[in-house]
Amino acid sequence: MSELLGHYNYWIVIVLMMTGFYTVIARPNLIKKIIGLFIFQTSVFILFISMAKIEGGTAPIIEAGISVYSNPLPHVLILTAIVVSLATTALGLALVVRIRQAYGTIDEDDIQVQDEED
Amino acid sequence: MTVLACVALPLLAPSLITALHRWPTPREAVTLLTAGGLFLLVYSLHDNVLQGARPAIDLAEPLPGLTIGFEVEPLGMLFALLASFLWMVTSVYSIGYLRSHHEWRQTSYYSYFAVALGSTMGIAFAGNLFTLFIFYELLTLSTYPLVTHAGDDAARESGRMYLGYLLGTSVILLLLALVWTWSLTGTLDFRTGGILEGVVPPGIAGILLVLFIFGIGKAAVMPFHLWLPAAMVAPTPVSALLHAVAVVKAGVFTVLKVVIYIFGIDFLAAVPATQWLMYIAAATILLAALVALRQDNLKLRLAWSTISQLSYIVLCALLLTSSGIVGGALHIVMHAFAKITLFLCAGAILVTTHKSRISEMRGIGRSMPWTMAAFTVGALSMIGIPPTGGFISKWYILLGAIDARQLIAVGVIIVSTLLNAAYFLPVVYTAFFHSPESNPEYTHQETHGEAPLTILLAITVTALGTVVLFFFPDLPLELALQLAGESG
Amino acid sequence: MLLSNLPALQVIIPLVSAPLCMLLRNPRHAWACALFTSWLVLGMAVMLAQRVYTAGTLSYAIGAWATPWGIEYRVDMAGALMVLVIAIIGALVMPYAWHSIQEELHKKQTGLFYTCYLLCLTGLLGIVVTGDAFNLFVFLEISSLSSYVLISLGSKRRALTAAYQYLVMGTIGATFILISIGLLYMITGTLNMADLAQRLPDVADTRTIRVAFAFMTVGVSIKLALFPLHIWLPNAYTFAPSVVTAFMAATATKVGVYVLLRFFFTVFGFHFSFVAMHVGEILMLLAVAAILVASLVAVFQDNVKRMLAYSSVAQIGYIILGISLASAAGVSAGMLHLFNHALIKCALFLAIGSIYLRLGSVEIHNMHGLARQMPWTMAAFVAGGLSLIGIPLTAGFISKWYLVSAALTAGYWPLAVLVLVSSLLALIYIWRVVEAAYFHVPAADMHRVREAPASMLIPAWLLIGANIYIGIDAGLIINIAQQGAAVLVGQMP
Amino acid sequence: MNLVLDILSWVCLLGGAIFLLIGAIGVLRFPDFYTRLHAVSICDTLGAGLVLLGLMVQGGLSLVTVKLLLMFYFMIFTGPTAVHALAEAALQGKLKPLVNDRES
Amino acid sequence: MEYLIDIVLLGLLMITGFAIVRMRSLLAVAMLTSIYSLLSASLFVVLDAVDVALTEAAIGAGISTILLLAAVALTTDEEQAPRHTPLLPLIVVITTGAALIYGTVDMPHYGDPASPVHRHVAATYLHDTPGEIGVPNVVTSVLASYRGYDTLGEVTVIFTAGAGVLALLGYRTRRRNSRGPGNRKLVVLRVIAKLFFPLILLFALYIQFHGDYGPGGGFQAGVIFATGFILYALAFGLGNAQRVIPHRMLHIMMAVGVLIYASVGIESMLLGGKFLEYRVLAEDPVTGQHLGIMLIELGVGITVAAVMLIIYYGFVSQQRSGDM
Repeated sequence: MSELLGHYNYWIVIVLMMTGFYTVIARPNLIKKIIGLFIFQTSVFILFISMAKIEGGTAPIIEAGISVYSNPLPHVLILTAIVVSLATTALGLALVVRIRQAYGTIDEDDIQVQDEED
Repeated sequence: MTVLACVALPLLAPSLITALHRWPTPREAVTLLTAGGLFLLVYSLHDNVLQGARPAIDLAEPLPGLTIGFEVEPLGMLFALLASFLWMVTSVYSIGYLRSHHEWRQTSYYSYFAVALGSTMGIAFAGNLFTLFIFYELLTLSTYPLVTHAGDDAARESGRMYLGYLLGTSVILLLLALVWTWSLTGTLDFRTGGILEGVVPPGIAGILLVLFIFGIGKAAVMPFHLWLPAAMVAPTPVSALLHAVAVVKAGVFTVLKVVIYIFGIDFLAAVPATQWLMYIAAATILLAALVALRQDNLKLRLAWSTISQLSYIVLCALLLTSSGIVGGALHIVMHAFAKITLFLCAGAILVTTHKSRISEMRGIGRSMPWTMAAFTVGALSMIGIPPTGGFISKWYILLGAIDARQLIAVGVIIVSTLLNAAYFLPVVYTAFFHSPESNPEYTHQETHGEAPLTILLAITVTALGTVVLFFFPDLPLELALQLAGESG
Repeated sequence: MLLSNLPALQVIIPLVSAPLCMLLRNPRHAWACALFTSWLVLGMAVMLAQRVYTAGTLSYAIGAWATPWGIEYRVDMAGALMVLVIAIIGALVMPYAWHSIQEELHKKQTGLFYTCYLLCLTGLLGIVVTGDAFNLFVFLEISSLSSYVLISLGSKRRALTAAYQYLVMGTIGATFILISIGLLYMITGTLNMADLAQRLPDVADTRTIRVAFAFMTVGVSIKLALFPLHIWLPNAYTFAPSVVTAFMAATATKVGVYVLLRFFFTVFGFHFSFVAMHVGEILMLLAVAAILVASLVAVFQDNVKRMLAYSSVAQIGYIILGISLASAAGVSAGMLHLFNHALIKCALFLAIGSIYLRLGSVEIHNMHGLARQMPWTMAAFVAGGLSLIGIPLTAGFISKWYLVSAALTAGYWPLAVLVLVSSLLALIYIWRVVEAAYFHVPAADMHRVREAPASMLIPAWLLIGANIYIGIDAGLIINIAQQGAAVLVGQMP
Repeated sequence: MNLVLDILSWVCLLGGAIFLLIGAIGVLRFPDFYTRLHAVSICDTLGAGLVLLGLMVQGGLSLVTVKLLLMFYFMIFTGPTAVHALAEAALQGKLKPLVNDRES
Repeated sequence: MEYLIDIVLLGLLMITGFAIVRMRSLLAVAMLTSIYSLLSASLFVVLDAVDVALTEAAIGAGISTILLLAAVALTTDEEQAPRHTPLLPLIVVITTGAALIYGTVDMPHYGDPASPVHRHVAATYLHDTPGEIGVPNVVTSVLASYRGYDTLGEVTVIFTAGAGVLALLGYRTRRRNSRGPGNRKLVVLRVIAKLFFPLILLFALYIQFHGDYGPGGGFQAGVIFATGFILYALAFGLGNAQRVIPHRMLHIMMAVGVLIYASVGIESMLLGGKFLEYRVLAEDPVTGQHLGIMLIELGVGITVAAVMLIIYYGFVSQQRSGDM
């Protein structure tokens, strides 16, 4: 039981991650893949943040009279990671737009067909 | 220092040759001069070597403990003398051959030829197995363009075969053997008495020996012999020098070196695998000779006979007796002279009459007496009939076989001698005693004289050499005996 | 000021010059900027290597915050070697870049190209010198993102799809690494590698750490294109601009290998990685598969760039094989081959790049008789090819020699045979090109092409020269590799 | 006093919640785009507005209340604009409003 | 209570996630994605990660959604059905998930104060920040000072993304002076936009400089700043927006931001400190820290804002030339 209470959070997060991961590797549509990556990464962020959580703590902003703060380090890491994921998304989408202009489709299978032609 | 010069000279010559590619005559002059100079250099060495000196020089150390260096010892001396002498002859010959054939890419031909000779020198003087391996590969690579000289599909095809067999065996088996030996003993130097004794159990030594013998694909021990007939697409002088002298002899030379200086014959005596390898060599002798019988193309017949003759030398090495060693060393020389004579004759016939099949050569001896005379001398020497050098080496080989109590070997040698006779004498017979009229596609207007002068010159020299070596075998004999003495 | 801050400057200088390079409008200026920077980086790399060689491992606390609270830069012999590789390659491809980039890229893109190149350089260097797990992730992303861009700049439209594929796979890999870092942090509460190494043994037998290990391995393996995860590599190398291919083939994957080494040996420790997790056996299997399959596939390629890309996968197999032997000899052999292969592949790709510049194609059947028209380029290709095959007197021979002897001393003689056999496969695919270029008569309709400009020949030939020099006298580099291996492996049996 | 405030705020909060629910149901049930827009607009004016009001009462006179007020104004402006823009777009997209076609 | 909200939010996240996998209309998926990151932002608030929440809301729910919508608009809305059965992906995903679950078993419990995460490094940050940095918001202090180098890397990443998008889309911008679609019809929108544009910029500045005391900082500020201009561009057309901030100026800003950041570090080197050692920037270490943090946050803000706008311009300036 304590296992469950202790870890349900992580388990749900893992399920979320895998949803994203599945979207990336199973869907032929290029934009859908990017979205999958986005979901995947965001869920990883949730994993980090939930490990920073502490019982009865508050946001890590020092105030008089508060002694328990949640861990600021993962927050910092995730701030960085969010920006990284945005950068990736932007690049990916830019590529998709160019691919669309070059191939006229954004479906992996169609692109493969065209590639085999030339 | 002279040693280094011996290797460097032919390796540097190509730069000059390519520089002169516009002016054929100076270009060929350069080749001849290099050849001559090289021979003089090598010859200047032989005295001290006979005195027992071992001039040595170290160049570089690619890996800690592994040096690239040269050291002259009797066998190498012998080999170097042989190769450099025959190079002169063949370059004289090549000039005539290429000119009368109007071959293309003559410049690159001469350049690669020189490089090949340089690497042969490197092999001959190699101070350790590592250096030997390097030049061995260099030889393979530098002869590849010569083999594919014709540049047509057939040439490319056999070029692939050539490269595949030689590089394949050397990279997979020989290199493995090298690294293994190195990791076992920590050295690859040539030491009298070998480096493996006491370090390696006979079982491993057996595996190593197998790796070495088959890894040295240039020795053309079956089943790694097919590259040799394939390489016959090359221009005749190439076949002559490279496949009667440089390449194949480099192979058997390496075998001798490995047996004597890496394993040491006393140690090998304790290795069971030696026996079996000897039998394989014997089998090669017979089988190749049998195949040679059935060849109608003269060059191919010569090629197969080469395979069989090479295995003589491998056999000698594996007899593990001093007279066997002597025989092997001598046979390198004798067979070289004889075989190059034969090849040159074949080439001469091809150039003048454009005939390559024996069945077409009826009565050719009448129109080309000199050539065919020389051919006969070569053939006799191959069979081992006095007064030719072949007799001496055969003699020692038999002696070795008997010392080793290897009756099978004795038998094989005798039978193969008969086979030699069987596949050479008919050629002579056809050439002299058949009348050209009995030639099926004989036509009267084909009238041709002797081969060009330069070619004849070369042929005569080698033929004479074969005979001279019977009467004055001192120099090679002394070197060989010294070698045998060292190997104990 | 300079010496004491060397480790930081090594990364900062390209980082700063990237935006400067972007501000320069004129492509020539941008090129000059990138060129200058890369040579500056090389100079510093040499100094750094010198100092490490003499003074031993350097540690630099950024912001002067004591570890593990701040980010630490830590350069040991292995790291110095990697930095050297990256710097050398970076410095050599830049002079080459000018012509081929002018040819292959849209004029407006060139400035950005050099910016991205500098960023990629920054990222790679940062990965190597950092001693902090998360910082590693950040710089990994810098290098990855910039290399996606660099690849996508290729002239064919397939460059876009190749870059996209790489982006997706690379991001998955990075996310895996991120997850692993998170798990590690969750158990140990620290991100500093040295600190991690110190704290891990106590918690080594928790499942979480095992999972972290697995995720790290997979994530990095994607980056270094280990066999089943190499799918992105051939397309990326084939369709990227020539310069990029040469640069990345020589550096990016190698850095991946380096990260793997770092985590296996430094962070998780030899015992955990190889004894508890049996990663050695797994890697060995994958490496063998990589060597065989990739070499075989390479034999059947007609596009030379693609052929070389597959051969890269095989060569990475060699490196991993050396590591998987889990012996000092093996690791040093791996690192040796890492260095040599960087030189070889870069030279080969540079040669191919010059051919592409003149010929506009890298298909074998278009290269008939090319040797007569571009003798120097083809000669460089042949020399590099021989080195790749492992012919004596070339760098490739040295590393192969060490690999084989390491395998033999470890008692895996079949591996030794495998290595030699696969080098025969290398012979086959290299020789197909050589035959076409030297021993085929050029096609009748083939237009004559000029020899490549000197600015492109010299870098290639410098690399070839380095190859041959190492082939003749490898003492120094072997020494460095062994020291590096010793640092990594530490007190390994 | 405090109790009164609490009750007041809770009333507001619940009211807001109810309006939001209604709005949501409306979005689901209404037949066509424009009618749905109509339902939506209820959500962010009344619904959100009431919720904010309730929170303000909770917050009392403090910086929080000021921020909440700002939010309230923000919503007041943005909500209708957004809906307007949507309707515009729909019209430009030639989306015909669904008229009562019982007779026709 | 907290746990309840936590669970509810996670549940909603799961529902959204599955919906995203199932749905075919990419526009809807884009909106769902935005909802997803909005939900996770609120989850972050529940988990006391206010800065992250703000960033996620601004970047994840804001910019990313705009980009997604733009991309969908430029390509196509409907996704074809996958042709082959996703067996292999399923296996991969399930194994990965299983591995992770297996890993969780030994994890310290959720929110457990005794877990090493809270004890080892982080404790020191919380304890020393007031003395060493003098900034109440520990996240800012760690972000900008203790691990300031990561942040530099982060800015570089953003810079890379900007350069990449420029290289991919930027070089084909067509000077289009269209005053946006249907001038007359946009009156309302424009009035409101005019009204809010300054407010948004003001808010951005507030976030920028309030970062030391509350949630906020360069990234969030930069993004919000950019959104202000994006709103402007939406209402008044790209041409006008580009007249307000021309492309070239964005390039300069995006480079300058990084340079500011790096030069702070180099300055501290020149003053005899280590790279990014702010305390040497002023006599009093704490003041030095303040100064350094403020400067680098400025750099971050400038770069992020510029890059966001560059990316937006890049996307919007494309014509839907896909269907030839």
